[in-house]
Amino acid sequence: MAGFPYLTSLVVVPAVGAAAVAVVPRDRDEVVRAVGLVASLAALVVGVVMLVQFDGGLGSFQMVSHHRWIPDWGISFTLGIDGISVFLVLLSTLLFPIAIAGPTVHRDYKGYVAWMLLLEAGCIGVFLSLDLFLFFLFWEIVLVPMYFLIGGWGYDRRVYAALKFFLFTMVGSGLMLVGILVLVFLHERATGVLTFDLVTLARDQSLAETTAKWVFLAFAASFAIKVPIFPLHTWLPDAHTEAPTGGSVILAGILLKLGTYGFLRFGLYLFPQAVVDLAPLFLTLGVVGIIYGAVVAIVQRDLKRLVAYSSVAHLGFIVVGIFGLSTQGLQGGVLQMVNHGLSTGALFLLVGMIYERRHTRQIAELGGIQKVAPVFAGVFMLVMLSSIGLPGLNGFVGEFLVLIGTFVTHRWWTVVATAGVILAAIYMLWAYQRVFQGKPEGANTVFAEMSWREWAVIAPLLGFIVFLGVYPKPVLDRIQPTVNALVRHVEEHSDYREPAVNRGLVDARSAGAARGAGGVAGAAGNGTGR
Amino acid sequence: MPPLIETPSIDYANFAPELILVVGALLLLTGGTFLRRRRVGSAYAIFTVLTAVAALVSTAFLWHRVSGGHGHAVLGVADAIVVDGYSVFFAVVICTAVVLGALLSDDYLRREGLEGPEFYVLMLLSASGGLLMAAANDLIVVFLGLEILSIALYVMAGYHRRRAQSQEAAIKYFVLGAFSSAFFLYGVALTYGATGSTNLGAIATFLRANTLTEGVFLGGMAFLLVGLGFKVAAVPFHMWTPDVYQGSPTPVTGFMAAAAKAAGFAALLRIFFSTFATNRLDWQPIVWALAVLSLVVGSTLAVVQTDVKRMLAYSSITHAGYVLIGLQAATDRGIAGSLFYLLAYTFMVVGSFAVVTLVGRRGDDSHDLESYRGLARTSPGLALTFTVFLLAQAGVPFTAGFLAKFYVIGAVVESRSYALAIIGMMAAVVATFFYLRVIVVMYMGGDPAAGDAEPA
Amino acid sequence: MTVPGAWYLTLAAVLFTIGAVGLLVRRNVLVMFMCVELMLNAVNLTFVTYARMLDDIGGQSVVFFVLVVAAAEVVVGLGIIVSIFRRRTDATADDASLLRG
Amino acid sequence: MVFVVAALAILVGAFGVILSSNPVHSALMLVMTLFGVAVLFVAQQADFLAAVQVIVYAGAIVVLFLFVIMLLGVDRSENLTVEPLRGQRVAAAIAGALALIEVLFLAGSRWATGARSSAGTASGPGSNVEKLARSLFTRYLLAFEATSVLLVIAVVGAVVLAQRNRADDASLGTSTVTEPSPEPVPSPDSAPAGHSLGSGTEPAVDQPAAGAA
Amino acid sequence: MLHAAWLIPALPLLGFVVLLLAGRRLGDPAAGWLATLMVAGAFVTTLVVFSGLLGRSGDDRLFVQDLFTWIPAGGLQVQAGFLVDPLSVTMALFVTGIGTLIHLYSIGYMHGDDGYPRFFVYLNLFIFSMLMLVLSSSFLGTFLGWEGVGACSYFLISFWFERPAAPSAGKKAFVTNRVGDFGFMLGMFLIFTTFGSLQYTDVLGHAGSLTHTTAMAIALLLFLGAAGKSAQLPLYVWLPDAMEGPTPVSALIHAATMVTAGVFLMVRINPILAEAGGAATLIAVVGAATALFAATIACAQQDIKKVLAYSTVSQLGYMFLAVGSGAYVAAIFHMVTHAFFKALLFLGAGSVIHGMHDEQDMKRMGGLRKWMPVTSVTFIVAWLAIAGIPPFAGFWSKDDILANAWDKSPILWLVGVVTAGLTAYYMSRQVFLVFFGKERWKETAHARTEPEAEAEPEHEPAAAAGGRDMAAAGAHGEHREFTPHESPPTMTFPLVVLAALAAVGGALSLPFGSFHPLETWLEPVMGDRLHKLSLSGSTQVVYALGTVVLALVGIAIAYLIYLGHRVREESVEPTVLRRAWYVDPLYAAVIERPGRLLASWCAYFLDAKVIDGAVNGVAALVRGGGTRLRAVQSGYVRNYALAVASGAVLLVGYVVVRGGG
Repeated sequence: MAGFPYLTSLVVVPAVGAAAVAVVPRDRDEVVRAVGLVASLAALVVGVVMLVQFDGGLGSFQMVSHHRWIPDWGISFTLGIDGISVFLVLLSTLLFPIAIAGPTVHRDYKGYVAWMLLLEAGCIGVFLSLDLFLFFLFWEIVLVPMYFLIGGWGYDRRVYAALKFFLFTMVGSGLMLVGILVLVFLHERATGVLTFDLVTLARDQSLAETTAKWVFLAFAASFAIKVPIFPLHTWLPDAHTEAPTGGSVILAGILLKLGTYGFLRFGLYLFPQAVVDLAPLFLTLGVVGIIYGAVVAIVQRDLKRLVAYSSVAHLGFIVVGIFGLSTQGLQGGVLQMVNHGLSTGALFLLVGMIYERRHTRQIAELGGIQKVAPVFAGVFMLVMLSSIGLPGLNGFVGEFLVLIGTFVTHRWWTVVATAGVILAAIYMLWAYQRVFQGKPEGANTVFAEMSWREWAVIAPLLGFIVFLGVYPKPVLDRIQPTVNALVRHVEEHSDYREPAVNRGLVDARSAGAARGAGGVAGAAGNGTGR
Repeated sequence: MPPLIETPSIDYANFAPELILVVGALLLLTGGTFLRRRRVGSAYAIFTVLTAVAALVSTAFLWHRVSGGHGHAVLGVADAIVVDGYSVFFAVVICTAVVLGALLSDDYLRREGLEGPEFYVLMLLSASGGLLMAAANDLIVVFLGLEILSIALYVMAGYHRRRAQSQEAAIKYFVLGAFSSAFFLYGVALTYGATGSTNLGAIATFLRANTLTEGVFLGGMAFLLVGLGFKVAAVPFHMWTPDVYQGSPTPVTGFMAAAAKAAGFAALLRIFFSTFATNRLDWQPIVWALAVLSLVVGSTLAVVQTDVKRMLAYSSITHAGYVLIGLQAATDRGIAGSLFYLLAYTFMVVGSFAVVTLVGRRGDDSHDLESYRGLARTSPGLALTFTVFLLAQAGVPFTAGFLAKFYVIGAVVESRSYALAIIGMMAAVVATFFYLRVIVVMYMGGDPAAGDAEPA
Repeated sequence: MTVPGAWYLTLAAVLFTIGAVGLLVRRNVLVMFMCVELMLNAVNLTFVTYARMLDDIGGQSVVFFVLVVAAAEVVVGLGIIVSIFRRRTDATADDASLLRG
Repeated sequence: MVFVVAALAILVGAFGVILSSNPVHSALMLVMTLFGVAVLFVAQQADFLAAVQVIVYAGAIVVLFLFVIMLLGVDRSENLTVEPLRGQRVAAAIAGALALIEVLFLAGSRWATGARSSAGTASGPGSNVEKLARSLFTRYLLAFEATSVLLVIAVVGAVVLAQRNRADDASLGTSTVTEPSPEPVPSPDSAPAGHSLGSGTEPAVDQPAAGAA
Repeated sequence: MLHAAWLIPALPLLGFVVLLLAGRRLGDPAAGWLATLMVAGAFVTTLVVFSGLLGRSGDDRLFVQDLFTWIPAGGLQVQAGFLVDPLSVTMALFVTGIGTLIHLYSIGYMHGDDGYPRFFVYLNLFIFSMLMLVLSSSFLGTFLGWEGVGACSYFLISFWFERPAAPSAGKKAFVTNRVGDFGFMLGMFLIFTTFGSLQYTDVLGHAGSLTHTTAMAIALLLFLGAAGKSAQLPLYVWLPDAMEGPTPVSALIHAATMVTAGVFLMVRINPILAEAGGAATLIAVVGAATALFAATIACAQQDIKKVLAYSTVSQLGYMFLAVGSGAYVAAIFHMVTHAFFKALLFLGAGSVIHGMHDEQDMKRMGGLRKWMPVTSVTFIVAWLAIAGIPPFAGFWSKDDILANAWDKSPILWLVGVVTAGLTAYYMSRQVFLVFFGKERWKETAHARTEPEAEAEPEHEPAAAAGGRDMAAAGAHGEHREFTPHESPPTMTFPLVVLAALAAVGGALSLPFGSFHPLETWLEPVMGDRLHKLSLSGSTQVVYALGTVVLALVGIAIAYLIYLGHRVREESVEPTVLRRAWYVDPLYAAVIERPGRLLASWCAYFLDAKVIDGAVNGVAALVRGGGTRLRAVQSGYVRNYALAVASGAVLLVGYVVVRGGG
């Protein structure tokens, strides 16, 4: 089995599924559903087998499949996986079957499924690409299915939202493409080798410092829009709110991760020094996003919009984790990507279920649902608490790691970011109070409990929410070697030195005194309590 | 007795595609006289297509000749033409445009009651002019090719006798075309004066030996750029484009957009990149400006259009901007990018206008965005096809349009014109907006309740 | 004495300019077209002058082609004009403004 | 001396073309310019071209112009004091002035920097016609052949343009775009948007309808 | 035996899981019994562990049981494990012990409630979380429990979620606690930064190497967390509102266990506190201030549970005063005795409420002594305990604290003493109003003070007010005709047990002599950091007598006012006290309202108009540019020619200028 092209299959299987769905007659929804499920579940199976084969101890890329493609331009078809991408890929393969089979689709199910599968192929492609050109290709192609999903199956202002999403993202992509090309050609100028190969480019580090900064900013523009980082976030509430439930799940669960993943894979890896230099900027924006997203979420009147703004806040944590440049922060960031996919995905599913039942997302029109549907309310509560970051559930682990790691390296940002924890409780609990608590009145007195199908859809998510909160070790252990390698890479190519305490190389117990007295050497913003 | 004048030996194979087109046109013309007023069905169109295909086949041989064992370019007819990969490439592009255009025209002409061989004759001849431009190794041959191409197109633009728009397109195209031809010609004259020859090879040799900074030469270059810029519809010489594209019979528009632009660029690239290579620093800033203007003006104006045909016209201006980007890079990669762009563009634009022709219905009038509302429901195949063409034009990955943009932008980045690259990408965003707008109307405009939610 | 080529060329340039400006300011399509002819003539004059200055027959040959082109253009151009402006009291270019924006 | 006279004729003729309100006068002034140019051709040893210039231009082209003017009956004087397009004249004047300035700039530089006699000498022994012919049939042979295509197009074009008007007139009566305007055409800037050539809007609209019916 | 430690939290967790899955099938009362059984099992297990620990010698009484690595991330390795030492076992003992009693009590109290199984689900989860809090081997494990109990507190406060006030109160509790958690988290971050670990054994063993400033920062940050959880100034506001929850919840969570978690944490980090001198003083001051402040409010409350709530806040203040004075044992001592008598008070109050058919207003009670004998007797025991009357438990622990406070600062001592007097006063007031005097519940409805008396904080002004009024009206109308009755045995049994403990609990540590089992027991945790009293035993007795006299004076005054009616009740219950010094309105005006305005401004102006406005503005700009450019495309061919000509002129001009002519 060692030679089996898992990664290629992961991209190809959904794409083939999409093609298969496309040839199914329009009115055979059950066939479409079967084909869609089979394709997406097949990808899931491949993903799981891949995880089993995955060597958790390696920090480098594995299962690399490499094919020449456009030799004139040094472009190759290179896929590979490491500890950062492996769980994002798995998250994708998990969420897509859910998005395909879960929500009720009211029109043109065939088109919906076909676009979904195509989207899956694109997303997984982004996570797996080790060639900048290939990456960009997948990065861009993702827009199209999502555009059609929002525009074709969304709510009232879907056209506006879809267009905004597409154009907003494209602005970033445009800059990134230029960035990629600048990087590649400057690399050629310096080394004489024209290549889009990520590993080669990252290893050579031939860019001048200022240039690297600009090129990084070009990349960052694209990632920042996708994440989205304040103040580039305004496409997100619209897109989330107007997208169909499945679309929102994928949008929040996977698509936003493309941005943060991009920062990790292409930002840190390719431009270590630039990232180190610009970290304060992005940390600030991330922190602002945490606070701002939460504050704005508090007063939202639309439940879906509220969840959307909560995403802004959550993604802010991930950004902080990434730019904190600490082992814990990075591990937490990666974990938090998965977590956010699970819990926000679940939240969107639940909001979708509410909409199915009540045909409204307006918080003011809901109320007292816990009385009528206690189990539903319980599930919502669990997911909500995960989103708030209650210890024991997945959300906490990621958030905590991000904060504790970043605290060591960038103290004051973390202090503000931690305050976001308070705000999260405010908007979530207040929303829960208004939607589920109180006395049910009017149309709210009739509210169906969860059906078996809904259980089937939400149960895996709940399972992971609890599991990752209690026992995140298997995941963290597989992320760690890669994160370590990444941090070493950054250190090697910049003047940044990760504090020993993050690294854990020094025996913490005996060295505690020295650090306590003198502050942690080398860390930015340090000076323990002096 | 030796002849009074030693005419150069001619290897007709060297311009076989041109010859095939011209001979085909003449045959069609003669044959058409006999078939007149009878039921000919699609015979004219089929014949035209066959001719173009024959020309394409001949390009394959030429290709073999220039890329095979014996190196590259072959000069022919007293160095007046050059057969190289470049000219063969454009021959392929233009002949393809003929094939597609002819296929498109057949139904259209019968629908509009405009049957007759003349249309195809003009198309074939026009194409031969385009080929001549691409293969020309002499400015005057370029000029003649240009005129052959254009004059036929003037007539074709006004071919729809009952449409006032068609007539207006013809007169506008003609007046401005003649005007710009004069500029081009004046450019030829000045270049001739400055270099002593109209032969591109001779000019290049001369320029390599002498550094020319005189205004005469540079002015000649500028005038050449005006004339060719007009042909390829680069801003500010673009203003005829929307009117003519919109007014002309739609198949003509498709053919015109593909062939005329390709031919124009063929000449532009050859003259500037190959011949004026030594003076690159003089013309690069100009091309830069033209490219930026084309990108910005084309995409901005396309945004506010409600007529799909006209929108596509503006988008073709934007596309011209992209091809100019490749030229601005002035590297092999840039030119390769431009060529690829043109090839991709040919298919995209002809395809798009094919859809427009079909949607246009009798009278060639239904080009308003409203005519596309709900197209995905009434004719899903057509809508899907159009979507693919539009997305390709927008440069969405896994389409030729993406690769094309990638190549030109890549080239210009390589030559370090970063600003141009960024402007190019931003124009692509704006362009995407109006392509998506059409898609929105086709797919999401089905139910009137939600269709109106157009973004700002 | 021979007149310097520069004089001829300047004259041609002026003629070209006059033709161009004329096309811009006249509304009558026919007159506009005549202005194009003025411009072509200026070009011809330039070519011939250069032919003399460079002692090169090529310049004269080109003029020959320009004449042909001019003739062909006139034929088609006037054909278009006729087909559009027939039975009109004036052939004003400004009337052709159905297509705009 | 010849140059001065001819130049004067050219310039006067050129200004005449663009300043005559009557198209017929313009055409006649054009002839003057053409003759001036022909004279300058002669002055520069381009005898054959001078002849062709007179024959083709004055003899054919200008006649064709006059013919069309008469045919269309557009020999009415144009009111040159009015310019319906705002700013057009000013802009044209500025452009022209700039162009002249540029010409003056150019005039100060070396005009002819090119290689000499690359396509054969123009002076020296042999007649102008012979040298021209030699050049045309050797170096410019392809161009020469290409003109044939051009002429074919011109013929076909003319036929197409003329013939289909006839066909239209026959089959569709007078309801074409070329229908005479029953009332004076309103000036463009005062007309409502969308007016067409003459009363062209009307047929453009009803023609497809008729076809569909 | 120590290896059974994991079973302690596991049993309630098992109960939680089972009840979650099958609770509704089990129903009333089986679910309750199951839950009680689980907690009782935990109690027994704790006893086993306790005995195991006792079996070891003093310095060896530390046992760490790591189950698995919870969060491994580079230098941060957090174990999921348990730290068994005298302190944690003490906590676990009284948590499971009191927990069992309250579970038992709840079986009766919650009987017939719609959410009966749900209640026990939450309750078991709470016990689990609380045990995690006290038993965990790392700060993060404690934090897990810390947040867990917070969440359970939220669930239970808003248990009757249909009442508008309950969810608001729950939310308030959660959010206020989160403010504290903010401090806790930062404290942990700082600990990690300094020590590279979050395990107690790693951190506390090396606390001596801390610099003063770092120690101070850590201590204060953790104290912020403790202040949130233990309802100290200024974060105490949630606790009075938390009385919206069912009374057993108030007893268990908001009196006996959860709120003492802050004290536990402070005691736990005593090695760090020892390095942070100034922090301890601050803690002491905050504790003393809270004690006095809350006591004054308690003097004027009418709601039987509100009095107890403020009393709890006040007593917690005592504990912090002790912590701040370095008297950790005293703090724990008082925590335990307080748990006994305050749980007893709450359960008694619950019993009263139960017997009074959900009446909570003391002004509508009176003379219940005859009707509810067991309740009243046990309540009186608790009263005497909290009032500090020897030999009841409260006297010993309170006196221990005061003696230590004297050592810290006479001013703190004075505050403590005054508070003690007030405590005696308001508790007496409560006892007199409820169990003695006239049977006011027989009076007619119109004589009653109106809902305003409850002085609730207003969260959802419109909805809440309406809802509450309706609820009140319904309640009034409902129990017009009734006689109070004694509660069932499941409820009275815990009362009796607790009363016994409240009576003799002082035996854990007798200040004046040399019998200090608690101190000896806890010594391994405190080591030499434990404050040694400078006062001699006899001096202590003198001070203690003074306090007792003061308490008696308080009781006497209360007697004069509420039984003797020498002074009009209203005159000693000024509005400012009844409205709790207007702190809630103040918070609403200073934090909540500006916060909401800011949020609205962000969402509906900044986000919608400025940021999104900029985005749409760009689109509009392009569109506007297009529209303007459209005018250039005039349709006139001569205009077009002009463009061509101008372009040509410009191009040529450019090259001419460039070429220099």
